[in-house]
Amino acid sequence: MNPALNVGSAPVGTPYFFYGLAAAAVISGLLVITRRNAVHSALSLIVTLLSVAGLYLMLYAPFVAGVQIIVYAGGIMVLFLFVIMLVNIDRASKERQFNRIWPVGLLASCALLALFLGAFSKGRALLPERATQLPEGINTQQVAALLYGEAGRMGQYTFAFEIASLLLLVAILGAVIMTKKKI
Amino acid sequence: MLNALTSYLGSPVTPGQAGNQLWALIYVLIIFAGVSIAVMAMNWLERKALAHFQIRLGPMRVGPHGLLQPIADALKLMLKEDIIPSEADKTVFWIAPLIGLVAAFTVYTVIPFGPSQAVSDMNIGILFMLGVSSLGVLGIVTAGWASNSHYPLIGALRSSAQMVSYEVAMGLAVVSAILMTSLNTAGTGTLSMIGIVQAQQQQGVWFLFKFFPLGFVAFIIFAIAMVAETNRAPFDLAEAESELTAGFHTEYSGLRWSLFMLAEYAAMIAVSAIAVTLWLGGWMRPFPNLLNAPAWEFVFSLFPGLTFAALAGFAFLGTARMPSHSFFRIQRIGLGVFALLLAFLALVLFVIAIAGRNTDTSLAAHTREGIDYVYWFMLKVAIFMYLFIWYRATWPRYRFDQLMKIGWKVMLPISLGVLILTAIVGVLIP
Amino acid sequence: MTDQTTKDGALTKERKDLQNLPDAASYVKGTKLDSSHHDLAHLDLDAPEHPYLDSNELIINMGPQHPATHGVLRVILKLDGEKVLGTECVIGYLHRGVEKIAENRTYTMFNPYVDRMDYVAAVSNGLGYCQAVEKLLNVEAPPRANYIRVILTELNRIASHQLWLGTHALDIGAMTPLFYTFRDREEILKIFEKYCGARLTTHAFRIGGCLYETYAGFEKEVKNFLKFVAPKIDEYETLLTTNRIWLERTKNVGTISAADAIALGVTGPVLRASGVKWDIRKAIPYANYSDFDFEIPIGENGDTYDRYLVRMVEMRQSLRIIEQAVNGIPEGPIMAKVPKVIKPAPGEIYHSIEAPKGELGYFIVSDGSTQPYRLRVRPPSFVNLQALDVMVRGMLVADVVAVIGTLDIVLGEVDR
Amino acid sequence: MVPITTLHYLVVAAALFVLGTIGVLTRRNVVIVLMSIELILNAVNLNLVAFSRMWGNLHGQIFAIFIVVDAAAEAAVGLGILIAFFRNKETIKVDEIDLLKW
Repeated sequence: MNPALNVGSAPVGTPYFFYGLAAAAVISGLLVITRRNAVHSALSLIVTLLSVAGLYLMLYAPFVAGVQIIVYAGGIMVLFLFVIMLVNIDRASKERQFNRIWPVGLLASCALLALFLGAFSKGRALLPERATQLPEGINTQQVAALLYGEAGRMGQYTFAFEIASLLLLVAILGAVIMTKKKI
Repeated sequence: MLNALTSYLGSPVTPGQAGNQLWALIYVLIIFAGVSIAVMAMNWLERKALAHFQIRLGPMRVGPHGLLQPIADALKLMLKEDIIPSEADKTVFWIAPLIGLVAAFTVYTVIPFGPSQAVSDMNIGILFMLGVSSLGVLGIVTAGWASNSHYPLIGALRSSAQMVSYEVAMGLAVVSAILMTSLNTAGTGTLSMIGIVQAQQQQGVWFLFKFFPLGFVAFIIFAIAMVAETNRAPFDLAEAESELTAGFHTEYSGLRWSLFMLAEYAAMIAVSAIAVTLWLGGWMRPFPNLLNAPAWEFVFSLFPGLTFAALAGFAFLGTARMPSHSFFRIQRIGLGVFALLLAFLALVLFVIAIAGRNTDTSLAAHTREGIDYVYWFMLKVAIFMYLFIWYRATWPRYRFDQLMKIGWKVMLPISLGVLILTAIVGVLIP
Repeated sequence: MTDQTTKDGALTKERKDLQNLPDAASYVKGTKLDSSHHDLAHLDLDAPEHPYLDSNELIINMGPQHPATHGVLRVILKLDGEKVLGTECVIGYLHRGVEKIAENRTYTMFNPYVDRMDYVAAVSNGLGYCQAVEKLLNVEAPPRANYIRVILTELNRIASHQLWLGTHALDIGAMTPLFYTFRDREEILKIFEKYCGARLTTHAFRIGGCLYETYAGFEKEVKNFLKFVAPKIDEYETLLTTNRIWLERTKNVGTISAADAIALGVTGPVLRASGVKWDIRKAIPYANYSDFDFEIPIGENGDTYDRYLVRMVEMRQSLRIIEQAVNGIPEGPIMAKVPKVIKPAPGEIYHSIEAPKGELGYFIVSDGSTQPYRLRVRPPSFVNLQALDVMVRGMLVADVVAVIGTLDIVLGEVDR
Repeated sequence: MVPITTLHYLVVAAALFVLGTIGVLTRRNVVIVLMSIELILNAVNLNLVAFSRMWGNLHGQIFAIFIVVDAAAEAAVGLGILIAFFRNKETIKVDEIDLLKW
């Protein structure tokens, strides 16, 4: 047997990777909402985003993972850091961090969590046990086929895609107009 | 044992695809060591070449012709006191160089040095490369912020704005190259780095010359944007010493500072590798389809040996020209030994080229092929490295608003236009 | 007008000269400016920039330890992001009290001190001082001494401009010209060293003429230098003049109008680049400059690029002057009759020369003793530096660096 | 070891979602509130991609991509509002932003 050629072998150590990434995502998610300093929060959020990108890879969604890294971690988070540096936070980190109704918010969120967990435990049977192995190698091509269509036909989501581009255009214009000093 | 080695070397897929973790680990280590050595060599080369541009000699004291200077520098930086400013945010200050370094080195997992000479071939290879290399900006931004000082902060803001803006033009130029990969009978393109080079192989043309001048313009856009991405002259505003003293790493010293340098040079090599992969045919030797006779194959496989022989010749020349004063004796011996080492390497490469000239499946043939792939890839990357130095010696620095103007008002429209034209031409000329 | 042979008292004669000085404003190309342009009210230097609160305002200190401030200049920048809202120069980090020292030294003893003011153009400083004292004493240096003075001063002008070019280009980010200019400046310094034994602070001239006769082969070496350096200046220009980035970095950067420049008292290449054809070598000739045929380059826009061009042309014109001087150097004594103990009659004198950086003036008040009662230097760098704020308002940080470079200041002279 | 099923991903997503809501409901700093919204969006994305794997088609991934686009737009506009607000009021506290007009 050619040792270099065992193509198609099952991924190894999946549970470990899953638990590691999930723990990283949740713990740094916790740091995001508890840190006093906004830059620390942003860095924690980047760790969360990258962990979630890893989870996407484990779910056979490499293109979404790539988009997650390039748009979220590389683009949006740089924007966040940029803004945090622009708005002076020296003072902000010394003030009260939580608003007056924080017990209410916490309670509501905990109730939401309980709701989720309850729903999951109740509806566990509804979730099929199968875990489909999506073809990883042509993931991008399939996504493209859905978005843009293939063989001359329009894709299922081509119209939605165009709407999304319009949304981005509006967002660009809005951001530019809002941040301009004198219009 | 020999069979196993042959099967590894002759494997048609990368270790990542084969799921062979040991082999992948070995590749990772080789690439890590190779990049570190390349960065050191680049450091020496930059100082020497820049010095000769500027009628200086450059490093001459540490080792013959300063050959050991990078090692001395590295030692000095490791032994230097590591200062963390008292007002700095210590955690972030500590993490920042690591972010840049990790981002710069992670990129190398998908760089194809050959059809199977890569750690892994990802389906989203180029997307992964662009994404991860864009994470490098986080290191710069956090470093500038954590220093809690004005100049680093301005440097960080400058470089983050710069890198985010040039990523747009860069991405569009890359997309126009990726569009070219889909010009086959199946009509499906690929984002995989190896797939991109194989598409060039199938179409029989480097994408640089595809739809001339469209591919060329896209390449130029990328070549400019990659200089801006890596914060090198004439776009080195983030560390403009005459304006911001040293920009984002003003407060850094010692090992941490050297990590920034390591990340910068590693990122330079990485973006050059992207350019080579996308437009210059990656690992392919010149004219693989025109001069495809076995004799030509043999002639081109002699190039690695010839290169090292030429380097050895230069080193021997340097040895001969060194003043015959007792003061230079040790340097002379050192340079001579270095020349011998290069000559020995050349000899080994020649032997491999001759032993593996028949394209059978022997170990020598696989080794020869691998060496050829890596050689041509590295040669193309080295040309870009030299260009980086040349730019730095020749040009003044752009001002920040001019940089932004070029990024958004010149590069972006041109790359958009090239993308649209490429799509139209691709449809019209199947 | 500067004919010194009249036997009038120095004081009254100098007063008359000052009244008859040509007005720099009349040298502005085309229209003659009226005096209403002379005030700076329209510049509105103290007006608040923004009517509303701006949280992005940032105060940063550029210098005194900053690579681009050419020494120990400290510029306090008020920034909005990268835009400069205002500047304030803090000077004095190199103050040595040169003017006060003068009051406690005899005229001869003070001579070496002036070299330490503008240390990249020490010869010009010495020339100005020696001529001022000569004027006070009513003596004139013999023609041969004047020719030697002209040759050395013009060589020094080239050296000063070369140093300016190298550092200015380095500030803008071009590293290479620095090394080229320093290579060629070395040749000038070699000539200085051969002539008087010093390279930087030369102390080349004495009151009444020169101490040293030219060394054997001086003229040949100077001629060789002329042949050597002319292509080198072309080399600098090939690197920069049509370089796109250089053009973008310097055109319309740090613009100052002719009226503003005159109102601020700016002189030298900075003034000429704004279109004012004012050069003391032509306007009030001294040291036989009237013998030589040379042009005064002027700019059009008064921006950094024009200042660059003006200085490049000035280097070539200096070569022309040196060539004429070397070819026409007369024989004769090199020292006028000057008393051993210099004790000028009571009176005051102002004498100015065209130093590489602009008008370098010496105002000396004598109380009849061996030491000046008061000596005041009008340093071109100091006065030109006042224009910095006007030139960089509304520009970017990178432009501040470019403008500091183009003003060609030497902190030794600003602070004295 | 238990094989990783869709439910595992759902639980992680739920945890992230709840963390996001806690951040939105309790923090005063607008920037952190915006970041918490990103957390929520990520949790949703994770759900979508996990379901996409479960059903064996790519529609969930497409939705995830659309949500990323939406997040980018939201971040740009949200931070733009924040900058404009900070310039006028010099505060980034949610509970101080209580006037409709200033």
